[in-house]
Formats: sequence, C-alpha cells, structure tokens
Amino acid sequence: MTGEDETAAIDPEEAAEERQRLLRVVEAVVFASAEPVPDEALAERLPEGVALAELMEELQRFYRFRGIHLVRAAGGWVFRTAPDLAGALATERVETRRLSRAQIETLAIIAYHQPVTRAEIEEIRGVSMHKGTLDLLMETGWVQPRGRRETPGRPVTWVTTDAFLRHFGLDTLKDLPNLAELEAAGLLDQRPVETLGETGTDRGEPPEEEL
Amino acid sequence: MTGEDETAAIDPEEAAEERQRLLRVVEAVVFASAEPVPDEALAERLPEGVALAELMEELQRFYRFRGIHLVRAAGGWVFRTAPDLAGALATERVETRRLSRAQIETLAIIAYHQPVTRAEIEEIRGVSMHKGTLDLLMETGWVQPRGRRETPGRPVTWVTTDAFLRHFGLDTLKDLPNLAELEAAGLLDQRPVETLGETGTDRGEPPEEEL
Amino acid sequence: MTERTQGDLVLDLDGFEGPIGLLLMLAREQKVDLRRISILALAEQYLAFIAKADRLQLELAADYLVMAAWLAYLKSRLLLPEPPAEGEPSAEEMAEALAFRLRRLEAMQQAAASLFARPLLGRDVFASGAPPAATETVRSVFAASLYDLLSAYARQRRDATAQILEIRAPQYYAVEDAQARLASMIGTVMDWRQLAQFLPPRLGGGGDTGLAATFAASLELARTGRIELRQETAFGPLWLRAARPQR
Repeated sequence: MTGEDETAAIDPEEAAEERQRLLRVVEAVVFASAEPVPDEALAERLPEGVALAELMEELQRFYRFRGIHLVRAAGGWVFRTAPDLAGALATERVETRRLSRAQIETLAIIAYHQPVTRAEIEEIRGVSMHKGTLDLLMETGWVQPRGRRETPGRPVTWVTTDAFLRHFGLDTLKDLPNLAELEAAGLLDQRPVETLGETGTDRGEPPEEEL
Repeated sequence: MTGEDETAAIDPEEAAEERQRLLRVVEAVVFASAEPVPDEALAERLPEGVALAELMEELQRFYRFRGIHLVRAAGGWVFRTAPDLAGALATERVETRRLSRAQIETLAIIAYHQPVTRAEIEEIRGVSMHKGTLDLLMETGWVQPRGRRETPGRPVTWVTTDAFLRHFGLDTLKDLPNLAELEAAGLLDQRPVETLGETGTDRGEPPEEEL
Repeated sequence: MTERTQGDLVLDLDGFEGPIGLLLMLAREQKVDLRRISILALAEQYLAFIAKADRLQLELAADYLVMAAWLAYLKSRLLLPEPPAEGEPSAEEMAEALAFRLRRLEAMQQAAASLFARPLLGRDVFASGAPPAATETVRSVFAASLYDLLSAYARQRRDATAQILEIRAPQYYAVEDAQARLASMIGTVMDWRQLAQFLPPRLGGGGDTGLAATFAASLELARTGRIELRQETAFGPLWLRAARPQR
C-alpha cells in the first residue's frame, strides 16, 4: 500500500476532524511552553506530511482579533496579549508614601511664601536643602517652578499647583490660615508634633544636612 | 438628560464593539496572570454595570472546543490546556514525587474533613500516622496547619490550600468529588467511634504504618 | 502470596494499612455493598487471616492482634445474644460502629481515587508557560494632610522665632590667653601704654572678662619681671611697658 492510497482512503470528515485535533495540539503546546516554540519542535508533534505553516497560519488568523495573539518571537511561536490592550492590562499598585519633615516644611514654605526661590527657602528654614527635596515635591505634583526672581543669577521661583489645592481641600491659597490663626489654633504651641515623625520616604532618602 | 435617554442613544453597533473589546480585555487579563483571576479583579477592569458572568460564559463557550480551555480554579478564572490533550503534551509533564497510599488517603481525609487534627486522621484511617506523611504533604504545598481544635491539648488542625485547589482543578472545596453524597451518608460527620478503642493515638506507642 | 481462591485470604503485605484497612480489604472479598456486609463473616475472615499469618510466622503489629481480640469478643456477642450490661453497647451497635468505620475509610479511599482521577495540573492539564505579563506599575500616593502641612509650617515658624531669642553662650576670656597675648604684644612696646590698649578686640575692649583677664595677666607678668606697671591715682588708668633689661 502506498502513501497516496492511504491518503485517498481517508474520509474527508475524518480528515477535517484530524486537522482540528492537530490545531488544538499545537495551540496547547505553544500555550504551555515557557519559551517560544520553534517550528521543528512543533513539527515533531505532528504526523509526517502535515503542512505546519498552514496550521500556524490558520491558528494565527483565528487569534488575530482576540485578546491574545499568536506571534513569532525569538525564532518560535508564542502567545502574547494583544498589544493594543497594554493600557487596559496595566495594573497599578498604589504605594502610600509619607513626606519627611524636611519635605513637608519645604512644601509649607512654598505654600506660604510663593513665589519663592530655593535660596529663600533655605534662608527661612535655616538649613540647606537636600537635593531630592524639590524633586520629590515635584513628584507629588503639588509644587512646580514658575517664573524667575529678577535678581543676580535669575533664580527660579517655586509655587504650588492646583493639585496642591485639591489635595489639601483648599479653594484658594487665601484659605491657608495665617500665623495668627495658626497661633489661635494652638499650632504654634511649644509641643512636639508627633504626627510628623522623621519617617522620610520609602526610598530611604538621607536626612537633610543641617548647615 | 436621564439615564434612559443616554442608554437609548447608544448605537447598537458600538455596543457590540465595546462588548467585543471587553471580552478581549478579560481574555488578556486572565491569560497574563500567573494565578487564577478572581471575579472581583476582573470586574475592576470593566465599566460599572457590565455583567461579568455573561462575559465569562461567552468566553468559556468560545474556548470549549479549542486546545486551551477557560476554567475555574481556586476561586478564579484561568486558562488550562484541554484535558483530552494530556497524551500529546506528555513531554510537558512535571515529574512529581509519587505519593504513598497513606499520603494519598491522608490528603483526601484532610480535604473532606478539614479542619482535622492528626489524631482524627489516625482515627479515620485506623492506623497511627507515619511521621513523614504530613511533612511531605506540606512540601507539596497542598496542606497546611491552620487553627487549633479547642479540646485538651489544643491540637493543630490541618486544611488544604489554594495550591491544592489549583492542582486538582477545583474552584472551591464545595467542588470536591461526591461531597454532597458523602455528607448525606453521614460519612463526613465528626463521630468519634468509642466502641472501638483499640486504635488511635491514645495508647502509648502505636507502631507506625508501612509507607 | 498471590494465589487467590474463593474465601481465601490474599496476603498482600504492601497493602497493609492497619487493622481497619485490612478489614476493608477483606470486606471487599465479600463482594457486597458495605452497607449489607456481614460483620460476623468479616470477623471470621479476619481471625482466619491472623491465624494464617501466625502459622506463616509473619510478624504482625500489636494493632492487628488487639483488633483480633476485639473481633473475637464481638463474634461471641453476636453468636450468643444476651442483653448488654448496664451502659455497654449492644453487639449490634458495636457491629454497626465497625461497619461505619469501614464505610468511612472506603469513602475516603474512593475520594482519594476520584481526586487523583481529575485532570491534574502538571500531569494532564498545563498552565500557560508564558511568564506573567509585567504590567504592574507602582503609583505613589503621598500621604500628607492639611494638618501635617499647617503644623509643619507652624513648627518651622516657631523654631525660627526661637532662634532669634536664643541667648548666646557667654564668651569667657581666660587669664592664660590674656597673658600670652600681653606677653607677645609688650615685647615691642617701649613706652608706657594704657592697659586698655591691650584688650582683645573681640570683646570690643569693654568686655568684663577681657579686662579682668588682661589685668590679672599684667600682674603676673610684673611679678615675673617681664613688665613694669604704674598707676598714678587710685582708680586711675593702669600703665604698663616692657621691663628694662637689667644692666
């Protein structure tokens, strides 16, 4: 019996079923593999004479509009999530970070004294500012540089943002209580403020250097 | 404008497209996750009011005859290769340590009787437990001690883990095979058989079973 | 020991899983539903098994012998029914308790078989081999309340105010310093000069400790003959000059 005779003897319905089974096998093999599966490795799973390229093309076509795609990568076949869904797949892990004492003081000085230069902040605080302080405050989205002081060197001046107002529940900067009001609220009393320990950020930023 | 007006305003074609997009999103999310994805995690990705159950049913139906299936395991959705392709995927098989008969029985007893103490397992099996039995089951990651029985000595009780559910393809413990029948037959009752005091751990040093 | 005849026992030592396990194995030989099993027949089978093991000099664990004794007792109770003593279970209750244990163990053995007959992960079905997509991003939320902000500002202002009120540590001018200063200066001074001219400039000439220390130093230098002191009136200015070298 020759191969040709055998092929001819196969019931077309059976042949379609067999093809479907082979599609399922390569689908499962590619799915289960940790690495892209090369053509040769897939061909090994299939009976002699099966056109792998056609199978793969059919499978690829099948997944074309789905959430996962069958793609070629690193010399083999692999399933990947559809590139256009990258945004929808992105998950956010929210990490709560506390501001260090130096950072929140700087923020407060910017809020009360804006527009204010870095040197002025340092003068008010009486200590030099750590490099990362303004960077981190920028990261919070609560401060931004705006304008320059028309003095020698034309230093940048810092202001608070709308996000600052939103975060702290203020309508305008005028809502910030003045010193007298802070005093009346007892905020100027001599007592340790423990709610703002020197916790710093999770990044373990070094404390500011005192001058 | 009322909500009804808004709904009515939606183009049916657009709605179908949006539904297709959501299907693709959940498909990709489940595919991309290392662990079964709980309904809540999927619902978070979807707009308010989308019937997740329907989406998942449609997706599950879509994969029903494919080489990979969408299934429930350990309280979430996950893709797995089709069980009937096990033979074709034999090369992917992970060699796991063969469990002894004693270990297999002990695992079943923990699964069906949890939380269950070591003494209770011994009582059911009618033989004292070999030291290594629970150790090895712990090593598989399928069982763990949790809680204590509030009886004299406060013995530790044993339960199965999520890894057990994943490995055995169970969504929840309620999906244990024949659970309802066993319960109905009273075979899972906590029923100390005091008329047979000849086994168990009360006696000094029962011989350990053969492994 | 694989020879198997009707009613005979199969001594399959690998299958030994305690007396209850053995009883269950024997019960299966009866090939009837466990709910209809004859405990009496089972007890006889078990006792025959133990006797045979004994003949073959197989070492059986104590559990098996204890069970044998208990079954012999049960058998006698079942054969010679008599009302049980006060508080003691009847023979039927004892038989039922044993039957329950057999059913329960059998149920667990079947459950184990059903569990392992499922499509198992890593054996029959496989998870996606692809590493999970690295789609997680970390978003930082900064925790700071208005209270934090205001109290920080208030504290900063309070500290700044406190700095202005700070009292400086008093500066003390030591006699030793004054003596060294005076000695180095006087070497070049040939004329009479007022003591006030030798006060350290840091204290602006008016510091009490500067004056007192310099005065004490001048007395010491005069005592050791290095300078000469002169005062014309009481409370008048004090004059000093370097001592004339002795001829």
